[in-house]
Formats: sequence, structure tokens, C-alpha cells
Amino acid sequence: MDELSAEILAGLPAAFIAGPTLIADWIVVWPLALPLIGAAILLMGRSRSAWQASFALAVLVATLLSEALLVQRVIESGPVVMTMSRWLPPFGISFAADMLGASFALVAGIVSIVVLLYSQSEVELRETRYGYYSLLLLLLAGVNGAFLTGDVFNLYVWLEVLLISSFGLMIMGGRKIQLDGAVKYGFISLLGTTFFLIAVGLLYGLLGTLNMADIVRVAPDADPVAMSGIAGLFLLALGMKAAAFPVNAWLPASYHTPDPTISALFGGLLTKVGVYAIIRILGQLLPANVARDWALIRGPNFAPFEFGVSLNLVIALIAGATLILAPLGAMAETNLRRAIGFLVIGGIGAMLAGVALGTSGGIFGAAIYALHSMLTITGLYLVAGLIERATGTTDTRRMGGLYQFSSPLSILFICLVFAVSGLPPFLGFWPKFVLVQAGLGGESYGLAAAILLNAFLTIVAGSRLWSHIFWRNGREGDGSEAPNPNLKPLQLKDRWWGLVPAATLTLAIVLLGLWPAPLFLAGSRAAAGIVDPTAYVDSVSPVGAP
Amino acid sequence: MSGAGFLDFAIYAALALLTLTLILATIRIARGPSLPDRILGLDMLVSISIGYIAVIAIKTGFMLYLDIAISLGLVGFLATVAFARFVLRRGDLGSGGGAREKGEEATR
Amino acid sequence: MLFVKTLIFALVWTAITGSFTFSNLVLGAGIGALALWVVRERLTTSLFLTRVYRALSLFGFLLVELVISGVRVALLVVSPRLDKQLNPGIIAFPLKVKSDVEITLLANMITLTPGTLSVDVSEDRKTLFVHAIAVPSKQALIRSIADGFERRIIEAFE
Amino acid sequence: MSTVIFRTIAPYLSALMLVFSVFVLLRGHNEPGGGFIAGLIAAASLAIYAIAAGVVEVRKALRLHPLALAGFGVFLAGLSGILSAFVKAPFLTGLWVTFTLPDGTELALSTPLMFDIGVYFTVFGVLSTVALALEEDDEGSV
Amino acid sequence: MQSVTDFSFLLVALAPFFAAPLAPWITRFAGHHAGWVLAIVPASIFVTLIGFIEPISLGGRARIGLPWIPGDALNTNIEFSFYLDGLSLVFALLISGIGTFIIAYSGGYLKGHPHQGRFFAFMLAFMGSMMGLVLADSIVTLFVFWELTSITSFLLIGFDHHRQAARRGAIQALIITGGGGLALLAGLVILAFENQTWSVAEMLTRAGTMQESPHYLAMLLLVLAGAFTKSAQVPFHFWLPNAMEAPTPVSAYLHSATMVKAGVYLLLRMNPVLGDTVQWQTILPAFGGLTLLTGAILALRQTDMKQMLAYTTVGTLGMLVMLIGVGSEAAIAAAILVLVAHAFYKGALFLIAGTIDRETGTYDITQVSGLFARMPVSGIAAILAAISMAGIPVSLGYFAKEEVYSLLADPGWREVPVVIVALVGNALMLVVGLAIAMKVFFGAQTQTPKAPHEGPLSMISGSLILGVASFGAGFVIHDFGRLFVVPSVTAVRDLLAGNHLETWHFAPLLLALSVVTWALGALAFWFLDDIRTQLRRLAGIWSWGPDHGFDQAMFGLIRSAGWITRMLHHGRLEIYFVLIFVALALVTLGPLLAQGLPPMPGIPYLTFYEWGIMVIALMGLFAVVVGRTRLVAIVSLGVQGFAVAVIFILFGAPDLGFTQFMVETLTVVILTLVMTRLRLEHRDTRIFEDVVRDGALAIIAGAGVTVLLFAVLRNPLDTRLSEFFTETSVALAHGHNIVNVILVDYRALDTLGEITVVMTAGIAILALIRLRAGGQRTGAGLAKRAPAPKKRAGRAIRTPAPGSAGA
Amino acid sequence: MIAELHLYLVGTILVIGAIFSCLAAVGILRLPDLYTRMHAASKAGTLGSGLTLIAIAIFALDAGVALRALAGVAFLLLTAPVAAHLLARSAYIAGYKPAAITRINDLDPDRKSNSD
Amino acid sequence: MVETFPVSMPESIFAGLVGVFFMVAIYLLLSRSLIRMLLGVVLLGNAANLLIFVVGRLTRDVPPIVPGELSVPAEATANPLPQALILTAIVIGFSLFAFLLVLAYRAYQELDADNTDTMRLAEPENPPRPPESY
Ligand code: NA
Ligand code: NA
Repeated sequence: MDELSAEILAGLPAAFIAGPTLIADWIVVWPLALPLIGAAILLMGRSRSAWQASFALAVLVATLLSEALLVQRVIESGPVVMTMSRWLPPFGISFAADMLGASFALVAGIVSIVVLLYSQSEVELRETRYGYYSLLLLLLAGVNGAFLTGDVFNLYVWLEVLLISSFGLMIMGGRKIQLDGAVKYGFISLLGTTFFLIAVGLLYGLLGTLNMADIVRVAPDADPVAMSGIAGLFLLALGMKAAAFPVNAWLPASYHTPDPTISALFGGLLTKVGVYAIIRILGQLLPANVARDWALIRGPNFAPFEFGVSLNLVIALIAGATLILAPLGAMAETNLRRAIGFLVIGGIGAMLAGVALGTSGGIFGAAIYALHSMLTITGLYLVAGLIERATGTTDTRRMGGLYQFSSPLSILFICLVFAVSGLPPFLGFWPKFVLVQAGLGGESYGLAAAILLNAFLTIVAGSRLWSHIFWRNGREGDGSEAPNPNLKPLQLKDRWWGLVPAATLTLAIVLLGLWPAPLFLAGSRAAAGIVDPTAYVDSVSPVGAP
Repeated sequence: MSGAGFLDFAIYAALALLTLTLILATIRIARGPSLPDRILGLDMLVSISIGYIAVIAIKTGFMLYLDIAISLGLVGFLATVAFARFVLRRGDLGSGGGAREKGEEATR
Repeated sequence: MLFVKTLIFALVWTAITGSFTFSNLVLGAGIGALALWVVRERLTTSLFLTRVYRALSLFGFLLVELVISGVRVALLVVSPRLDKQLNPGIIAFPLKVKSDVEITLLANMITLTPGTLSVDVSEDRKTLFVHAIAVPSKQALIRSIADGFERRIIEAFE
Repeated sequence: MSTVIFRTIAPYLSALMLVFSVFVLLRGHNEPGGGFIAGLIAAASLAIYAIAAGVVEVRKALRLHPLALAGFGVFLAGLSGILSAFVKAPFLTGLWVTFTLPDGTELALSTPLMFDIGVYFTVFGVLSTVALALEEDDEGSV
Repeated sequence: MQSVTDFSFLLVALAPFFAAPLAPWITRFAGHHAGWVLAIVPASIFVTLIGFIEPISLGGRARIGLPWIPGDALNTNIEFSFYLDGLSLVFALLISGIGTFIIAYSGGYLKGHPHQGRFFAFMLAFMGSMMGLVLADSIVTLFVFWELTSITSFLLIGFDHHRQAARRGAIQALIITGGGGLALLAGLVILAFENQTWSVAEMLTRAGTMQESPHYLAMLLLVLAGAFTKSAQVPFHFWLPNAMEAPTPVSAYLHSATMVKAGVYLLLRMNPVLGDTVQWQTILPAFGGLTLLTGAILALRQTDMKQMLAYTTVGTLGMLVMLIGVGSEAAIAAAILVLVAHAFYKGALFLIAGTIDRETGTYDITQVSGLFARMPVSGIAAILAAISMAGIPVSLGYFAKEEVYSLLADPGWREVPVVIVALVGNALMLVVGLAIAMKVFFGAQTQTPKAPHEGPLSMISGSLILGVASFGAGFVIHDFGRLFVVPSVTAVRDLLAGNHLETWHFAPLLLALSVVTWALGALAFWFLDDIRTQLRRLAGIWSWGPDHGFDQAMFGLIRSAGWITRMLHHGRLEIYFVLIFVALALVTLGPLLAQGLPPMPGIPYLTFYEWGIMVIALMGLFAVVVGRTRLVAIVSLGVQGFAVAVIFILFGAPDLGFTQFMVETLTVVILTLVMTRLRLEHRDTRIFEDVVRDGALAIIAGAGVTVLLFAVLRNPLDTRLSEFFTETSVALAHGHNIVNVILVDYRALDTLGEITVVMTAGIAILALIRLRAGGQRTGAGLAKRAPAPKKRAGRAIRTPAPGSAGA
Repeated sequence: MIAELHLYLVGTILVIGAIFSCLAAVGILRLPDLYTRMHAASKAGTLGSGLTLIAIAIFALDAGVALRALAGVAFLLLTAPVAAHLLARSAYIAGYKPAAITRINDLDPDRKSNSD
Repeated sequence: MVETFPVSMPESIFAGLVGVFFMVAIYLLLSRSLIRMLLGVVLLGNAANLLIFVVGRLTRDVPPIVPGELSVPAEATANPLPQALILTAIVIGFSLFAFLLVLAYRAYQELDADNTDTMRLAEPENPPRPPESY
């Protein structure tokens, strides 16, 4: 540093983070940097396909390891922060891993590894020239970036990374139906992220900052009118990302179109990022603005009344509608993976219900619901892929007879269906339990009832799927008990690469259902950090904070 | 009038003229009638923009705008090439151009 | 020959960067060499303006012609009875120049000069089709091009 | 576009544009420009070359697949960020090394420059990939 | 409270779960003898539990809690905890004891069935769930096991999965009991809130406080919804007869002895916490009585043995609920006796019915008679069980019935009607008992689908022992009362109950009531065929019942689900867009309209060339909209792009203008490159109505964003970030172009993400262009390597179909 | 005085350049067909832009900027005629007929069938 | 409550222009024709970029570039941060646009349709009714 800059430096408040950055603090960067650089290396060697799968696996394992260490650090010593380029926040971009982000990242890492192993049973995806492995790593990089960043514009960037990599994955295979699905997914998603960009831009215009911890500090005093609109815009943008009613059409239109492996990856990761961002932005950064009157409904002159509508109420209505309508879709669908898509959406309703409650219990429930959903939905899609291979169809009416045919598939499917329905002792019960508790405790009886009704309808839908695909001997229509002639045994590769990862994941889900303590630990800490962001803000410590 | 004053006047005059020019080119783009006419208009728009940027450079005293002008010329060329190729390949003149039948003939 | 081209590129580089230091020249030479390497397949082996003074005179002539042509067109478009002034036509100009570079140069110059615009070159590279805005006489037009640009190009490239 | 005129002029124009793109890249830190625009100009030059000479020739000229170049770009940018780990600074911290050349010029090498070069390669690689693939997808080019 | 320190009952509760996964393997090696092997599990549980009888009868209780869910989660530690007292012990003994016979029985009953191992696994899992349920202390633990019984019974009822009726029964049971379970969950959560504890044991220490709670009624109704559905009370009774589609051991175990009693258990458990109120004492007896009569009458209508037994089970469950509703010490004692007696005789009868079916091939009592000679052991067991069912002295059933009638000792507004209903119900159920024992085993032998002979040891031992126990328990009724009834009543009523049960006693009133019962029953048995005919005729007239209603509700739900889903997910992208933009208009305009629009701005000062650029931008936009062909629109797109670039340049953003020029040009270029390959119809196909709709929506939504922008703009901008960058750019970041320094230094991470997007787009686009799948694969995962069609799809573009080529 | 003259020179060139550009635009509006319009665009347009770049070269009083501006002019001279040629050729082959007043047409219409 | 003031700066008229951009973009996105929708995407991107530009407040003429010899700009410059954000957004938007464009191209090749109403593979026009059975 030359003399001139030293002189300037003296006139500035403080420009640099003074002390050296410990190598240990890099733990918050690796979950992003490893898959990102790994993807770049894969691309550089794209013509040599032999080592790509192993290399991708190695990168994923390293990423998972770093995520696990990160979670451990967060448990031990609270949020882990690194502000890039050494510029003090809010001037530089911070990466700030609190329990919410770190635990989400960890589960995302698990999902990616399972999917990578599973995809080894899918010849088409292994053709590395088209970049499947790179895209997988990039998706994870985008997801982790979104989970860990402490800057709203940077969040936008990572949302786009995961969006574009999901585009790439969605069209892997190039089937017509994929193109159709991708058109809908693509255009609607693009709208969603553009709305997000607009909201971020307006937020900058209003608050003059992009750093999340800094926003926590200044948002409550901002112009409430402008803030209402911005919060609403965030809700719309992220609601689209999370597939909340009524802007969720892209999900059932597209998730069933790519290879099941990809469906699994999407089902596990994509919408959860939207939920994460909703929790982060509406639950942590702008809760005061969300809870404030968002709009006033005034009665006509002859019946003067005023009814304040908070954004919480809007979210609650959205959550309720999503909770109830989604399982109806799952009931009505005859395409297996499309039906699962509706189950994904139902879960989103539950998570939004938690956000609508806004209490620590609600956020807690939403967080562990998301963690559960990431695992369970991934498992469900993976098993659905195996079912499609064994039955040779995607249509539940043409399936049937699998119960006798394959015990492993039966066990996996029923465990996952019960998990997604929220029947104890399966994993899905716990978040619903927490949410019902939070709803009743917060006297939001409607939300609690909607969650229970959702569970009920999901049981109906799930048991029908089970009955039609597994119990029934044959296919709908042609004498439903006549044996299904189209069943073919899973090939060796399906069993080793398909069944084993799916079974391992399911086993983990079952065990976590039986012993949910880790989930509760993560969820409660995450919720505490969201509801009271003091620790988060302190660890980032933006310039200007008291 | 001082040199600086004259230059100021010249800059505003040039801006006025170039703005008018931009509008005229835009009118050609909007009016067509054929696709090549519109492409010509767009090509024109590019070269006017180069002049416009140059005037801004002088107005603000930032010579850095010059590079924008040069780059625009280069990439604008690519645009015209692409359009020309479209016209050639597709034999598509849009509407007008007095060669509807021929346009269809040229369709392969 | 390649050295000359690289040198020219290095000079262009120092020109656009506006810094005439030795290291910048070396950098420019390096970048120029790289750029030429990329397009190496397509670089014609013909002479590249060996006779620089003729080339410069050609360039000067072009600039003068360009100004004249610009003024003519400008006057043309503001004339109130435009259609009276117009007498357009497409004529075939028999080429004497042979090489691609020469043909290209000629065609471009024709476009930049008064009243003419190169439309196409025939497949056998013997004919250049020129659109003229006012064709009083076909032969006169052909002669003016042949005596003007074409002659100068041939001189510059002999 | 097999006209003599275009085919003749295109290589020179492309080469000039490539030179220009490097210029735009290197001065980006102090004046408008930078990796993105430079990469874009470079890709445009390649596109002109491809339209004139055909994709096969461009691929031959490039040797590497342009997408690998893009990978290299992101790799370079990421690496420039990780270098700061060696000086106990956070990710993507700008590091500067200044050399004095024999003729007295100061040559500043820095990770931001490395980063911008990464941007350049990425943009160049990807846009070239897209242009060439689209061009190739089309049989019987004009 | 005396504490029993032996925690082996924890293992007792969980042992079946450990055995369940092993069952298929054991069955693979041991065949149907696996029944005997696996029966060791419940048998040892039973034996272990016997050791608890004495200490518990002396007032002991045991509790064990394992840490399960960490304490800071809900500020309430949820434990995986169990609690053993008189009540849970009785249930646990029943479950393990009868379970032993059932498992052994299943070995014979399902001999040779390909999925016998699976069956054992389900049965053991169910057994574990049931054990867990009755032994649970934490209500979370209780609820987990509660739902586990629903899940395992779902799998068991659907065991004969190839029959639609079985699947229907299973789904019906799951939906009804699972749905009730959800209500129960809500009730339990409120209960936990109100009690500030998850532990039932702790709640019991605060008995009597909940009844004052403002949420009492909600809790009560929700808990009752859970218990009534599980215990098949009217109007949820219909799932139980349908559950008879299960293999008979399942019916015997789940649907008489155990699962359906879970609701009864819950009501008994909750009696101290929620009972003793007018609501409790009204609702329970009312529903219970109705259920008793309904079950008894419907049982008469049947000729299928399993159906008859099922409906009498419904009736008995009604009786139990009725008694619990009364809630007095005597009523609870009666309930315990009825419960145990019913488990014995009904278990025996179910097993016998299963044996008969297996040996004769039918369940229909009109098809079989005179079996005694062929199946003497089963006949004896049936007679013993029927005696108990009929309440003939000195069987266990007799004491149960007397205990019910003894409610009249303290006649009140509840007791009298309860006894009358119980009497009628008992009489009608007597008929069923007689019908099965007499009609089937005596009379002339008839031709049956299979030639009958006695079942194997595994199948007859259970029924015989249960039959003997039904009858024989009466001889040790005093000890029975001391060891089981009194501790249970003590647990439920929280008082030390007395034991007045004696084998030989004389109570004239009770005897008289018993006689009336027998007389009524005998009369009905005499006219059974006529009664059945009349009942069936009645059923023919009024065919609608809740069972039919279930189908209607189910398929109505499915149909409306289909309709709603088709409405919402129609596949028309533009309608999806309409929704999104309506939402955009709402979120932007909603708060602003409600809270007051920002004041409209005055006309600001702009230079003439700024106005000019604005005009050009608007012209460009206009041309894009009205451009008739797509390429014209694309060319016009360039105009607005250039205008935007010029705006950037005019307002001090050369980098932006630079990039915008480049990108906009390139956008137009690649649009053109692609358009070169497409041959599209030129016109905008929108009809006028759509133009109006789209235009209006566009204007409103666009206006929304604008107004929001105004609302932001009227606030001053905090520029500390930009000031910092401006001050430090040269000095500390060594760059003069602040924007570029932001991009590669201050916010380099954004740029890293940005180039990642670029790179990823490259990968995706290349894959999109190169990866083609022939086009015939519309289903995923199918026909992966199908040959490509001769004509490449791409060629179709250049050889357009006639009519699609429009110039 | 020299400085004043310098500014006058710059201003004048600027205005002349702008006038050329403007007239080129008038030309493309007034002239009857594509080919005649291209005369206006390629000549007057190039001249106009070129002059403004030259104005910069003079104004900057900096060798680097001046050379860059001249390089820009060179680029213009290189690209403008080629672009005009390509567009005219494509339009012709695509069937864009010259305006009715065009007297001579040496381009044989049959040529276009084998032109690409 | 913060002090607010009415807008009568150049920003306000450009805010109006942003609105028009949004309107046209939305109108095009609703057109059902993939190519027009893509034009809408481009316009939407421009609208968002302009919005960020305007919301960062407008300063005439002075770019955020420190003249060579100085270490801080001599006069107030345009706000550099929104410019950097927009640059990132432009690049990202362009990448997404390029993908969607090629997607539309491939969709047209494979599905023979530019009209989204006729693209009904993923969600068929008459979806099968859910079976009424167990
Ligand atoms: Na830059
Ligand atoms: Na950038």
C-alpha cells in the first residue's frame, strides 16, 4: 500500500477487515467454490469422459464434507461469516452461514450425492459431452450460494445460476415432452427471477444497501408504503420460485418431463431455495414490514369498516390454498411423477404456513419441513423412476402388480408415501407436528386445520397411488386383477445404481423419522436465528450498526 | 463567439441533427416496407449512434466513449451480415419490396 | 511476410492503446500474432500492400472521392424534384483485376464513391455488378471506374 | 455467404477485432471495457469469421472446443479468488504485484486482472459455442 | 405412588419391532412353522408382563423416558417415554397373550401363502405398535404408535391386495382412522399446551383441571374424533365390517381384541383428564348406545360369520364407550370386564370362523351346519366362547354383563337408559353367539365347498385356550378382579377401588335382568331367519348408508379434484401468465391504492436530446408491438435497445451503454440467426378480445410497477455504498473505472456468479442443440435407444408444409 | 488563438458530420428503392460518422486518442461497403426488384438459382 | 415514518418510460407466440435494468470514472453501484434469453409449433380422468 492510499485510508471510517482471515473461515466458501470450480474443470476436460463421474463424485464428497464441517462450526460457535475481498460489510459481499443456511446446504449436498449415484443407472445422462455432471455441480453451487450468501443481490445471482443449470438439466435427453415442459418452466421462472431482480433493485433504491444484516438494521424505519409493495413483490417472485398457489403452474407442467433423476434433483432442491429465500427475506429481513398493514380494505359508505390486511395474512391465505389444492392435484393425476409434483407443492403450502405464522415455532416448522421435503421428495422421485422402469409406463393406470413383483420397491415407496403424508413415525410427521403446534399455539386455527386437512388429503392421494401401482394386480380397465403383462425385472444396473442409493436415502429418512433430534436441533436453532437476528447481524457486523 | 462557445453551439446543433437523424432512421425501420429496407435503417441507426457517441465524448470531455463507438461499428457490422444472410437464406422480404412473387420463388 | 503483418498489428495495437512504449509494442506484436494465428487458414498469400506509397495515394484518392460522393448524395436527397434526378441502373463491369484482395478493394471503393454501389461479383470473378444512381451512359460509367480505381489498384499491386 | 468480397475481408476484420478485444479487456479496470465486453467482441469476430469461412474452418483454427475455454475462464476466475487464501485474506481479495520492465514501464499483475481474463474467456467461449453450434446445426450453409 | 423399578417393559414394547424385519427371513427357512417360532416373541412378552401383575396390583406404577427430542426445541422436552399402570397392563397382557395365539394360528392359516413372511412382519409390527400405544406415556409417543397401528392395519387389511374389496377396506380404514388421528393430534397438542406437559402420567396427577379450560370442548371433540373413528363408533362404524376383508387372524387380532380397542383405551386414559363433565357423560353414552344398537341390529342381518362377528364387535365397542361415558367406578369396572371378556370370546370365535372357512371353504352360516362331529375341538371352543358371549354363569361374560347391570345400584339419569340399551344389545348379540355355535356345529351336516376336518394344532390351540379362558376365568373371578379390574379402575378413577367380584354370589335384580336378556335373545334366535329377512327388506328399501356414502364422498372428491386440477393446470402458458401478471398488479398496486398513491410528479426538466431519445425509445417499442412480422419486430427491438443504451450514456454510464449496445446487437443477431431457420406464420394471432384483455392487463401491471417506483423515488437515496466505492476505488483497489472495480473487486462474487451463469447457459444451449431424441419418446425412461426416424425433424422447417409458408 | 481555432475546427467538423448523417437519413426516407437508399446510407452515413470521429481525433490533442479515432474511421471504411454489398446482394437474390425507373439491369434474373 | 417528497426530477419521466417498457413487455409475453414472447423477455430485462438505473438516481454526463491523475473524482459522478448491478443483470439476462431462444427454436423443430397454445405434450389438452376405483 503506497503513501497516497495510506493518506486516503486515514480519512475513511474503515475500509478493510483488519485481521487475517483464518483458513478455517473458508469453510463457508467451499460449499460454493468446490462445486463451481469442479464444474469448470469438468468442462475443461469435457472430451474425456472416463473420469468425469468419479471426479464429480469426489467434488460432491468434498462439498458434503465441508458442509458438514460448516454445520458443526455453526452449532459450536454460531453464524460463520466471511466478507469477500476483505471489504467491510456492507461494502463487500458477505457469506454468512447461520443454522438455516448451513443445514439446508448440508441436506442439499446429501441429495446431490444420492442423485449422482442414482444417475449412474441412466445411460443417457452419463454421456458427458452434454455436461450432465457439470450441470449437477453447478446446480449445487447455485443452491449453496443461495443458502449461504448474506447479500440480496448476490442471492439473485445464485438464484440465476441454479435456474440456468436447472434449464440445462431439464432438457437433458431432448425429448419432445421435455421441450414443452422446459418452455413453460423456462418462461415462468424467468419472470420470477426478473421480479426478484426488480424487488432487489427497488429495495436498494429505498434502503441504499444490499447486505442482509444491514437491511435488518434499516428496514423497519423505511417508508412503509414503498416497503409494502417491495415486500409484496418479493412474495410474488419467491412464491413463483417456491411454487406457491396460484403461480405454481410451472411445476406440474415440467417436473415430470425430464429423466426421473432430474425430477428428483429438482424436487429436492429447487422449490426449497424459494422457501429458503422467503424465510430469509420475508421472515428475517422484512418481518416488521410483512407484519404491518399491507393493504386496507375499506367498506362502502353505508357500512363503514376498515380491515387491515398484513402480508402475513396474504401468505396465510396462499398457504391455505396451496395446502388444500395441491393434494387434490396429486389425487387427480394419472402421471406418477406429475402427481408427485403436486405433493411437492403441498409441502410448499406447509412451509408457507410456517412463514405466515411468523413465530419461531412457525419458522421452525417451515425449516424442518423443508429439510424433510428435500430428502423425501428426492427419494420419492427416485423410486418413481424405478417404478417407471419396471412397469414401462408413466401412467399410474397402466401400472399395477408391483407389490408382488418387487418387495424392495414396495417397501421404499410405502415408506416414502407415508413420510410425505406426514404419518408418524415417518419423517414428514415431525414438521407437521411442529407446525400444527405452532398454529394452535399462535391461535391460527385456520392454518393448523389446513395443515391437518392437507395431511388427510395427502393420505387419500398416497394410498390411492399405492393401491393402483402396487396392490392392484393389473392395469385399470382391462380387468384390473388380470396380471400386468408389462412388468420387467429391474436390470442389474438399476438394482445396484438405482435401488441402492434410493434405499440408502429411504433408510436415512426412516431413521431420521425415528430419531428426529438432529432435525429438531437444526430447525430450532435456525428459527431462533431468523426470529431474533441479533446473532446474525452481530456476526456480520456491518459498518454503521450500533 | 468564443471557441468554447462555438463548440458548445456546434455540439448542441450536432446533437439536434443527430437526434433528428435517429428519428428519421427509426421511421424507415418502422415504415419498411420490405425487410431489407428496415435492415438498412438499422444499419443506419448504428452508424448514427457512432456519431452520436462521438459528440457525447466531445461534450463531456471523456474520450473513453470513443471505444464504444468503434466497438459498435464492429459489432453492428455483424448484425448487418446476419440480417443479410437471413434475407438471402429465406428469400423473405417481409412485406412490400415489389417482389412478393419472387420472394416466394426464392423460398427453398 | 508474416513478420510484416505482425508488425503492422503491433503498430495498430500501440495506436489504439495510445502508448508507444517498447513493452506495449511487444505486447501488441504478441496479440497480433495470436490473432493472425487464429485466422491463419484464411489469410491470402497474395501481397499485402507491398507498395505502401501507392497504397497511400490510393487511400487519399478514396478519401477525396468519398467526400465528393457524400456531397453529391447529400445534394441529391435534398433536391425538390428527386425523381427527375434519378436514373438508376445495374450494370455489369468487366473486371481486369484478378486476385480476391484486389476485387474486394475495388468493390469497396466503388461503393464508397459517387453514385455507385457494388452489388455482386459473378461466380467466375470476371464481372462486377454495380448499381448506379444515375446512369447517363453505361460505357461512360464503366470507363470511369476502369480508369479510376481499377487502374490505381493495379498499379498499387503490381 | 460465399461472396469473394466478404470472404476476403472477413479474416482481416476478425483478426483486427480480436486485437481490439484484448485491448478492451486490458483497459477495463481504468476505463469502460473489461472481460465481458471484450469477450463479446472476440466472439463477434469469430462469428464473422464463421459466417465467411464456415464452421469447420473455425473449429480447426480454435483447436480447443470453445466450451472448454469457457470452463477455463470460470476456473481462472475462481482460482484468482482462491489465491487470496495464501495471504490469509478472504475469497476474491484483490492482490497486486508490480514489476518494472527494462524500459521503465510498470507492469501491474493482479488477481482482478486474472479474474477479468477469466470473464473474457468465459464469455468468448460460450458465445462462440452457441454461434458455432447454431451455425453447424444448419446444414447446407449459404 | 409406588414406583416399580423394573424397566424391562420398555424392551417388551419394542421387541416386536425388532422381530418384524426378521420375520420374512425366518419364514423363508422355517416355512409355516415360523408361526411357532415367532409366537415366542409375544409369549415372552406376556411372560415378562406377568411379573408386573403383582406389583401393579399393589398400586405400583412404572415409568421410563428416553431422551428423544431435545429440550430447547419446544421449551418442552419430548421423551420417548412409557408408563405402566393397571390399565396399560391389562391391555398389554391382552395384546401379547392373544397375539401369541394369533401368530401361531397364522402359521397354519396362511400355510403355503407366498407372502406369509410379509404377513408375519406386518403382524409383529402391528403388535409392537399396539404395545407402544397402550404403554406410552408421552402423548407424542402415544400418537406415534396410534398412527402406526393405522398404518400396519392398512397393510394387513389389504393383505389380499388383488381383491378390490380388500383394497377398499384398507383404504377406508386408513382414511377413517388416519383422519380421526389427525383430529386427535390437534386435540392432544392443545391438551399438552394446557397441561404444560407432554407426559400423560403428569397429566394424571393434575386430573380435574382441564375441565375448566376454555378450550375444553375443542379438546374433547378432537380427542373423541380420534377415539370414535378408531373404535368404530357410529357414524364411523362402517369401516370395521369392511376390514373383514383381511385374513381372519387379522380380524381376530386387530378388529376384535386390539386395534379397535385403542379408542377405548384412549377414552379410559383420558377419563381423569377430560371426563366427569356433562359433555363427556352425554356425548359418550349417546354415541356408544347408538353404536351398540346399530351394531347389534346390523349383525342380525348377516349370514357371513365374519360379518356377524364384526358387527357385534361394533356393538360391544358401543357398549364400552357408553360405559366409559358413564364413568362411575362401577361403570369402569364393567367396562374392563366387558373388554376382557369380549377379547377372549370374540378372539376365539374369529379364530374358529377362520378355521371353518379354511376347512369348509365358506363363512356363510346358512351353508354349514353339523360340523361338531368333524371338528370337535373347535366345536367345544365355540360353545365355551358362546357361553361367555351369552353371559351364562359363571363365564367371564356373565360377570361382565352383571357388572353392567349393576349400574342400576345407583340409578341416575344416565344409568337407567344405559342399562336398558345394554340389555337390548346384549340380547341381540346373544343371538349371534348362538347362531355361530349352534347353527354351525349342530344340526344336519351339509355339503360344503371343501370336505371339513379339524384344523391343525396351530389353529385350534388358540381358540380352545381362549374359549376355556372365557369360561374358566369366571371360576377365579375374585383374583381376576383383584389383579386386573381393581388396578385398572384405580388407574382410571384415581382412587383405590374395592373388589366385590365373587364367583358364587347371588344378586336377584341382576339375575333377573340376565334372565330377561336370555329370554329376549332366545326369542330373537327363534325368529332369526324372519328378522333377517325383514331387516334385509328394510335395507333394500333404504339402501343408502355411510358405507355407500364413503364411496360417494371418495369418488366425488376424486372427480372434483380432477375438475379443479384441470381448471388450474390446463397447460395454456398464456393463462398462467395472465395469473402471474394479475398477481403482479395486485402486489404492486394493492398496498399503494390502499395506503394512498404517491403524488404524481410534475414535468421535469429534460434536454431536447433526452426527449428525443425518449421519443425514439417509444417509437421502437411501438414498432415492436405493431410489427406485423416477427422479423420486423426484431429489427424494431434493436431501436429500443439502442435508445436504452444512449440513455445510459447520457446519464454517465458508459460501461452500461457499451454493454447494452453490444448485447442488444448480439440479441438481434442471434434472434436473426435462429429466425433464419424458422418458418413461421407471420401474423399476431390474437383475437380482439385477447388484445383488449392483454392490453388492459399490461397497462395495469406496468402502471403498478411504475407507481411502486415512484413510491421508492420520493424517498432520499442513501448513497454510502457508492460513496465508499468512489473514495476507495483508486487508492485501495487500484482502478479508475469504479464500475469495473466493483465488478472485479468489491462485488467480484456477483461477477463470478454471472460468468457461471454464462458458462452454464453455454452448456445448456449446446446440449439443447445437440441432444435430440428422435421425437417419438413422450414417456420418460422408455425406449431409450429407439432408432431415429428417417426424416430429421429439423428438415421440416426448411420444407414447409403447404399453407404454412407465408411470405 | 490556436486553441480557439482548434475548437472552431472541431465544432465545424462536428456539425458537418451531423449534417451528412442527417442528409443520409433524409435520403433513405426519400429515395425510391432499397438500392438507391443504400447509396445514401453507405456514403453519407459513413462520411457523417467518420467526420465526427475525426472531430474527436482533432479535439483530443492526444496521439493515442487520435490514432484510435482514425482506426475507427478505418474500420468504418472497411465494413460499410461490405455490409452494403451483402445487403444489396441478398436483397437482390431474394427477389427485391429495383424501382420501376431503373433502366438498365445487367443482372440476369436466372443467376439467382445457383447463387448460393 | 420517513420524510418523503414528491418526485419531479428527471427520474420521474424515466420512471414513466420504465412503465411503458413493462407494459409492452407484458403485452408481448401474453402473445402466445414464442418469438414474440422472447421479444417480451428482452424488453422485460431492459425494463428491469432501466428501473434499477432510475432507482439509483440519475446524474447527467459524469461517469463514475476517476480521471487518470486523481485519486477521487473531481465532481459528483453518476452512482456506480446500480451500474455494476445492471451490468451483471444484463449479462445474466442475456444468457437466459439465449437459452430460451434456442429452446424456442428446438421446440419449434420438435413440436412444430410457435404458438404455446398448441404445445400440449406435458399437459395434454384432455387429460385422463382420475380412475374411480380402489
Ligand atoms: Na467494465
Ligand atoms: Na459484469
